[in-house]
Amino acid sequence: MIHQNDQITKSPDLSIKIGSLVLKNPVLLASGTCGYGTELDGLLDLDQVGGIIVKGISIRPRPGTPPPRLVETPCGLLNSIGLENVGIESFLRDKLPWLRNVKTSLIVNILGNSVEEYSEIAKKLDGAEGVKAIEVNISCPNVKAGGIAFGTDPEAAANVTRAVKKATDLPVIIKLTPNVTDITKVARKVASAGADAVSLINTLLGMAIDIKSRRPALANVFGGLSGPAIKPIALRMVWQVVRAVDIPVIGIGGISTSDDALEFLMAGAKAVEIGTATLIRPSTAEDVPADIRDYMEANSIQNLEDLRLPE
Amino acid sequence: MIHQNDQITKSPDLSIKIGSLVLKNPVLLASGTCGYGTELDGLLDLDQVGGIIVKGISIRPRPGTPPPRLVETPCGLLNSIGLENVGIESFLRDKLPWLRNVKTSLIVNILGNSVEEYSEIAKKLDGAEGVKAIEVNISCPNVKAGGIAFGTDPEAAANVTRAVKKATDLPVIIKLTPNVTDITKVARKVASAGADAVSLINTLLGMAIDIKSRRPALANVFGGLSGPAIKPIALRMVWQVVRAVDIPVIGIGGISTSDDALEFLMAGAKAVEIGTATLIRPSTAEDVPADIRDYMEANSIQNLEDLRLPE
Amino acid sequence: MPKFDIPAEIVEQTQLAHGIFLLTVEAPAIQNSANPGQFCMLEVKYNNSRDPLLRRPLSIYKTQANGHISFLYKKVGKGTRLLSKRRPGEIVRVLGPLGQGFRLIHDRPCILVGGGLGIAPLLLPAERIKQSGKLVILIGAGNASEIPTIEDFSGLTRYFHVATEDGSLGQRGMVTDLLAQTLQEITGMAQIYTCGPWPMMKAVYHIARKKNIPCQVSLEATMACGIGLCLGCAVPKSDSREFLHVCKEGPVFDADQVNWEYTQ
Amino acid sequence: MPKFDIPAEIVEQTQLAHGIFLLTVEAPAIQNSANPGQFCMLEVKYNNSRDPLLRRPLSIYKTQANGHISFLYKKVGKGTRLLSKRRPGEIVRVLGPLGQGFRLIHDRPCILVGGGLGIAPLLLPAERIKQSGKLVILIGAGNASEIPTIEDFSGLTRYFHVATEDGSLGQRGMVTDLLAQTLQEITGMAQIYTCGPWPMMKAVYHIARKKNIPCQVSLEATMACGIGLCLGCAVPKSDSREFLHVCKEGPVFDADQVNWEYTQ
Ligand SMILES: Cc1cc2nc3c(=O)[nH]c(=O)nc-3n(C[C@H](O)[C@H](O)[C@H](O)COP(=O)(O)OP(=O)(O)OC[C@H]3O[C@@H](n4cnc5c(N)ncnc54)[C@H](O)[C@@H]3O)c2cc1C
Ligand SMILES: Cc1cc2nc3c(=O)[nH]c(=O)nc-3n(C[C@H](O)[C@H](O)[C@H](O)COP(=O)(O)OP(=O)(O)OC[C@H]3O[C@@H](n4cnc5c(N)ncnc54)[C@H](O)[C@@H]3O)c2cc1C
Ligand SMILES: Cc1cc2nc3c(=O)[nH]c(=O)nc-3n(C[C@H](O)[C@H](O)[C@H](O)COP(=O)(O)O)c2cc1C
Ligand SMILES: Cc1cc2nc3c(=O)[nH]c(=O)nc-3n(C[C@H](O)[C@H](O)[C@H](O)COP(=O)(O)O)c2cc1C
Ligand code: FES
Ligand code: FES
Repeated sequence: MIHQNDQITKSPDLSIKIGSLVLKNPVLLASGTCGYGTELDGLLDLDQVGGIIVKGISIRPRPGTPPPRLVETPCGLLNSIGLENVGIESFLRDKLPWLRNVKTSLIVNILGNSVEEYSEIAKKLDGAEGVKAIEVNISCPNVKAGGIAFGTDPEAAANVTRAVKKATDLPVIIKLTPNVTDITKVARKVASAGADAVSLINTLLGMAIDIKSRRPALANVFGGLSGPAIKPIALRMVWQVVRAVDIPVIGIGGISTSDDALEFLMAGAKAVEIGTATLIRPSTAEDVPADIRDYMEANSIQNLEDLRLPE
Repeated sequence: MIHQNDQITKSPDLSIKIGSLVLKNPVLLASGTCGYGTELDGLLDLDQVGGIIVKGISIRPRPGTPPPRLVETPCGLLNSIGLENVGIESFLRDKLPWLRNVKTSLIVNILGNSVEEYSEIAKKLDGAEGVKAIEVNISCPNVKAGGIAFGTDPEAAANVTRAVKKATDLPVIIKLTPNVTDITKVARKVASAGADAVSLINTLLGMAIDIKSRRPALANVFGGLSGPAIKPIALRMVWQVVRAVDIPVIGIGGISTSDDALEFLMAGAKAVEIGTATLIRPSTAEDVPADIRDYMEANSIQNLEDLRLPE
Repeated sequence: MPKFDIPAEIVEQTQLAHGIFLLTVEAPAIQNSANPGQFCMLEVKYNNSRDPLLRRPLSIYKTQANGHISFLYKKVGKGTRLLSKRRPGEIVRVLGPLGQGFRLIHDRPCILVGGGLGIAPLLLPAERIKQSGKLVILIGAGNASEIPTIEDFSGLTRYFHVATEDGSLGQRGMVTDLLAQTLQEITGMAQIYTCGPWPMMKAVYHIARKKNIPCQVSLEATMACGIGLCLGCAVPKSDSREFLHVCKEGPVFDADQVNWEYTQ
Repeated sequence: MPKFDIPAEIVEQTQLAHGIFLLTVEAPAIQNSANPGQFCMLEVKYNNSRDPLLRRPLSIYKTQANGHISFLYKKVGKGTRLLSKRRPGEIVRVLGPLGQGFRLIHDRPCILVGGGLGIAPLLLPAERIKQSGKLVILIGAGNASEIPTIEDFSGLTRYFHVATEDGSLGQRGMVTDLLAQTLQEITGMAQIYTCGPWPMMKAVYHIARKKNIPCQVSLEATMACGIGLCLGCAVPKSDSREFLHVCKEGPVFDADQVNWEYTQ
C-alpha cells in the first residue's frame, strides 16, 4: 500500500501506561461511585471506559453508617456512607467473576484501620485473576494512632504504601486525602515508599445542618464533599503534586465533562477518575473519553502527554 | 403601666458581644468583598449591618496581582487580587473619615509579611477614632519563613497574635486559613496567645485552567476559592473550632441567605461574615439579619445563643 | 431489568392544587418496562447549570400505552420548584424504571393505604389488582386539596374510602382509622400495600402486624444515583445492624424488614 | 451617582442573528440615570439555583423614555446561554447604571469606532453626539451577520461606514482601514470613541496616537461585583505597576492610561 499523503491524520492515541498497567483511555470510574460495576449494566458501556475502580473493600464486611448518609450542597454532595462494603471474601466470590468479563481494567480500592489490614487485603488480591491494580484509600482512621487518618500523616502513609507494595506485585496507586496542609509532603513520602502512582483527591471533610430539624444533616455529623464544587481545589493539588513527584498522578474531583478532564490532563495528570458525575449521569465515563478524542482530533494533538501545559 | 399579659412576646435580641466589641446584629461584611464601604452607598444600608470589615490593609500600598484576577467556578469564585490595598496611611486619611459616619461597627482587616509589619499597622490603628476592632489576616506569606503562610504554622500564628495584642487595646480577631490539616490546632494556639476571637474561614487555595488559551485561568496560577461551594467545609471547621476554644468564633464561607447563616449560628458561631454574596447581591448583609429576626420570632427564640444546637 | 436514561419531552405540566403538579413526559422505553411501584430519577437542573446537582426521585404515577408516563409531585424545595417551571416541549432527562416495585398478590383481598402524595406509587398497582381480584383503597390526607387526584382511584373499586384530618373530604380522621374499620370487616387473609409519611406507614405496619397481615411499604430516602452505585439511600434493617438500600432492594419492602424504631 | 438593583421584567427577547440577542427590560430608575457607555450587571442564574454564581456585565445599548433599557448581547458561554432562554414576563435582576461612561466632547468631530458587538456601548453616545456636532461612525466585523443592528447607527450620520473581513457588507477589510481613511480627510482636531476586541482597540489607539487624536476606549474585564468591591476587574496602567479597575474607573478610559502591551 502506498501512502499518498505523509500528513495522514492519525487517530489520537488515548491509551496510557501506569507502571505495568495499560489503560485503553485515561478515564476511570472512581471508587464508591460505580458500585461493583454490575449496577451500571445497560446504562454505561464499561468496555469504553479506561478502567473501573470498585467500591473500597475491607477485610471484613462493613455495614456502614446510619442514615441520613447524603446531603446535596451547592454544586456538591456530602456523603457519609461509612465505607459500607461486602468485604474481601464476598468480593472475590460474588463480584469478581462478573467483573472479569468486562473488557476494561479492574482496579480494586482497599481500605483498612491498620497497616496489617491493608497488607492482608493486598495479599488476597495479589493472585486474584482479573485484578489489574490496587488503589489504596488512606483517608481511613488509623485506629492505633487514635483515629487520625493515615493520609494526613506522611509517615503513616508511607508505612501503608510499603506494606501494600510488599504484599503484592500488582501496581499500587495511593489515593491521597486533600484534608492536609501540604499534599506534596504526603505525595513525596508515598512515592519514595514505592507507590507506582498517586490518585487525588479523595473527598474534603465537610458538614451541613438541617435548620428545620435543628440537627446535623448527616447522622455521622461530618461527611466527604465531592462534585463540581471541589474541582478548583482538586486541580490545584494535582498541579502541585505533578510538580513534586516523578510517578504518574491520577486526577480526581468534580470532573463531569471532557472540559473538566482536560483541565486535569493539562495540569499534568496522566489519567482522571469520574466520581459524583456518574451518580448523576451514568454514561459520563463513556462520553468523556469520546469527547477528549474529539478535542484532540480538532486540535491535532496526537498523544495525551502533549496536552500538558508547558512550564 | 400594667402588663395584661405576662407572655408578651419580646422582640428577639440580635445584639452580640465579642470581647469589648458590641455589635447590633451578628452579620458582618467580610473583608475584601465590601471595599471600603463607600462603594456600597445606596445599595446597602450600612446602618442595618452588624459590622463592616474593610479590605485588608498593609503597611504600604500594594498594587496587587496582574489580571486575570477572577474565575467563576461551579457555585464558587476564584480570586487572586493579591491583597491590593491603599495602605494604612491613605486608609486613615482618605477612607476612615467617611466610615466614621456610618452607624455600624468598623473592623479593620490587616495583613503583613512579617510579625513586625502586623504589629506596626496595629499600633497605627490603636488610636484611630472609629475603629472598633482589628481582624488579622494570617493567610499571608511569612517572608522570613520562606513564604509559608503564617496561618498554616500554629507557632507563627501565635506570634502574630501576641504581637498584635501587644500593639493595641482594640479587640483582636484572628482570621484563620482553612488550608491546614487540623484547624483546631491553630485556633487553640491563637486563643492561648490572647486572641479575643477567631474568624474562619478565609479562602481555600484553588486553581482553574482555561482550556481554550491553554493557560492557568488566573495570571497568578493559584487563587482563593470562596462562595457557596465552600460552605460545607467552612461549616465543618467552625463546628470543630467552636468545640475546641472558649473564645467567640465568627463563621465565614459561602453564606448567601439567612438559612446559611443559621447553619453557622446553630453550629455555635457567635457571628457570621458575608463575603462573595455581597458581590452578587449587595443588599445581602441587610437581608440576612432581617430574615434571622423573622426566623427567631417565628420560632419564639429570644437570644442568638439559643440557636446553638444542644451537644 | 432494563433501565433507560432518556431525554424526555414534556407533554404536560399541570398544577392540580396549590403546590401539587402532574408532569407527563414521553418516554416509551421506560413506559414499556415499568412495573407498579417503580420510580424514576429526573434531572431538575436548568440547562447547563450544575446546581441543583442531583436528580430527584419520583414514583411512576401513571403510564399510557402511547409511551407517556406521568409523575404526581409536590413542590417542596429547590429541585421540585425548578421542575415545576418546566414547560411542554422542553426536555427533562429521566432515568428509569428503577427499583423493585410491589409484588402483587392475587389470591386475597388487597388493601391499598395511601397518605397524602404517598398515593403516587399506588395507582399502577391499584389498576393491576383491580383486574384480578378484590381491591380496597384507603386514602388519608390533612385536607382534600392535598389529594387532588383521588378521582383516578375512586372509580377502581367499590371499596374506596377517604379520611381527612379536617373532614373536608370523606370521614374526619386518619387513614389508619379507615384501615382498622376495614380489617374488622375482612375475615380471611389479606394483603396491605402502603405509602405515605413514615409515622403513618409505621402505624399501618403495627396494625397489620397485630392482625398478622403481610404489608408491603414503599419507602423514601435521600438518593444520589437511584441505581445502587453510591449506597446513600440506606434504611436500617429490623433484624441486624445492616441496611436496606431503598433504590436497589426497594423502594418497596416487606414492612417486617424495616427497623421502624429508627429516627436519626 | 445613584445605582439601583432592580428585579426587572423582560419585555423583549429577540434573536437578531445566529447567537445575537436583543433583550429589553423595564427598569425606569436605571433608564432614568443611565449615561452613554455605562453598563449593568445582570443575574443569569435561573430561579434559586446558584450556578452560574456571578452576574454578567452588559453595556446599556438603548434606553427609551418609557423606562425600557435594552442590551445587545452575544451568546458566548453558560451565562449568556441561560440569559437567552429567559422570556418576556419573566424577571431578571439588573444592577445599574454602573461605571464611568464616555466623556462626550462637543467642540470637534467625533469618530465612533466599533468592532463586532463592541458597538453595544456606542449607540447612546452616537445619539447624543448627533444632536450636538459632527459624527463619524465606523463599524467593522468579520461578516454582516455579526452586526445585525447597524441600522440603528446608519441613520444617525452621513458619515457612516462599514467594513467586513469577508466583504459581505461595506468595504472588505478592517475597521482600522476605515479609520485611517477617515483621518486623512479630517484636518483639525478630532475625538475617537472605540469599543471592540482588544487587538482592534489597540490598533485604533496606535493610529490615534500617531495623529495625536485623543481616544476613549471601553474595556472589558472579568467582573464579580461591577461596583468596586472586589478589585477583580484590573487592567494594567500604562505608567506604573498599578491597575485600573474597569467597573469603577471605567469601563471607559483614555486610551493613554492603558498598558496595551499587557497580555496574560
Ligand atoms: C423512591 C421515591 C419516590 C418518590 N416519589 C415521589 C412522588 O411520586 N411524588 C413526590 O412528590 N415526591 C416523591 N418522592 C419525594 C421526592 O423525591 C422529594 O420530594 C424531592 O426529592 C424533593 O426535592 P426538592 O429539591 O424539591 O427538595 P429539597 O428539600 O430542596 O431537596 C434537597 C435534597 O433532599 C432530597 N429530598 C428531599 N425530600 C425528600 C424525600 N421526601 N425523599 C427523598 N429525598 C428527598 C432531594 O432529593 C434533594 O437531594 C419520592 C422519593 C423517593 C425516594
Ligand atoms: C463593561 C462590560 C460591558 C460588556 N458589554 C457587553 C455587551 O453589551 N454585549 C455583549 O455581548 N457582551 C458584553 N460584555 C461581555 C460579556 O460580559 C460576556 O460576554 C459575558 O459575561 C459572558 O458570559 P458567559 O457566561 O456567557 O460566558 P463564560 O465564558 O461562560 O463566562 C465565564 C466568566 O467569564 C466572564 N466573561 C466571559 N467573557 C467575558 C468578557 N468578554 N468580558 C468580561 N467578562 C467575561 C463572565 O462574566 C463569567 O464570569 C461586556 C463586558 C464588560 C466587562
Ligand atoms: C458516595 C461516595 C462514596 C465514595 N466511596 C469511596 C470509597 O469507598 N473509597 C474511596 O477511595 N473513595 C470513595 N469516594 C471518593 C471518590 O472516589 C472521589 O475521590 C471523590 O468523590 C472526588 O471525586 P468526584 O468529585 O468526582 O466525586 C466516594 C465518593 C462518594 C461521592
Ligand atoms: C475578592 C475577594 C477578596 C478578598 N480579600 C480579602 C482580604 O483582603 N482579607 C481577608 O482577610 N479576606 C479576604 N477575602 C476572603 C473573604 O473575606 C472570606 O473570608 C472568603 O471569601 C470566604 O467567604 P465567602 O464564601 O462568603 O466569600 C477575600 C475574598 C474575596 C472573594
Ligand atoms: S441512591 Fe445511590 S445507592 Fe441508592
Ligand atoms: S468587578 Fe468588582 S471591583 Fe470591579
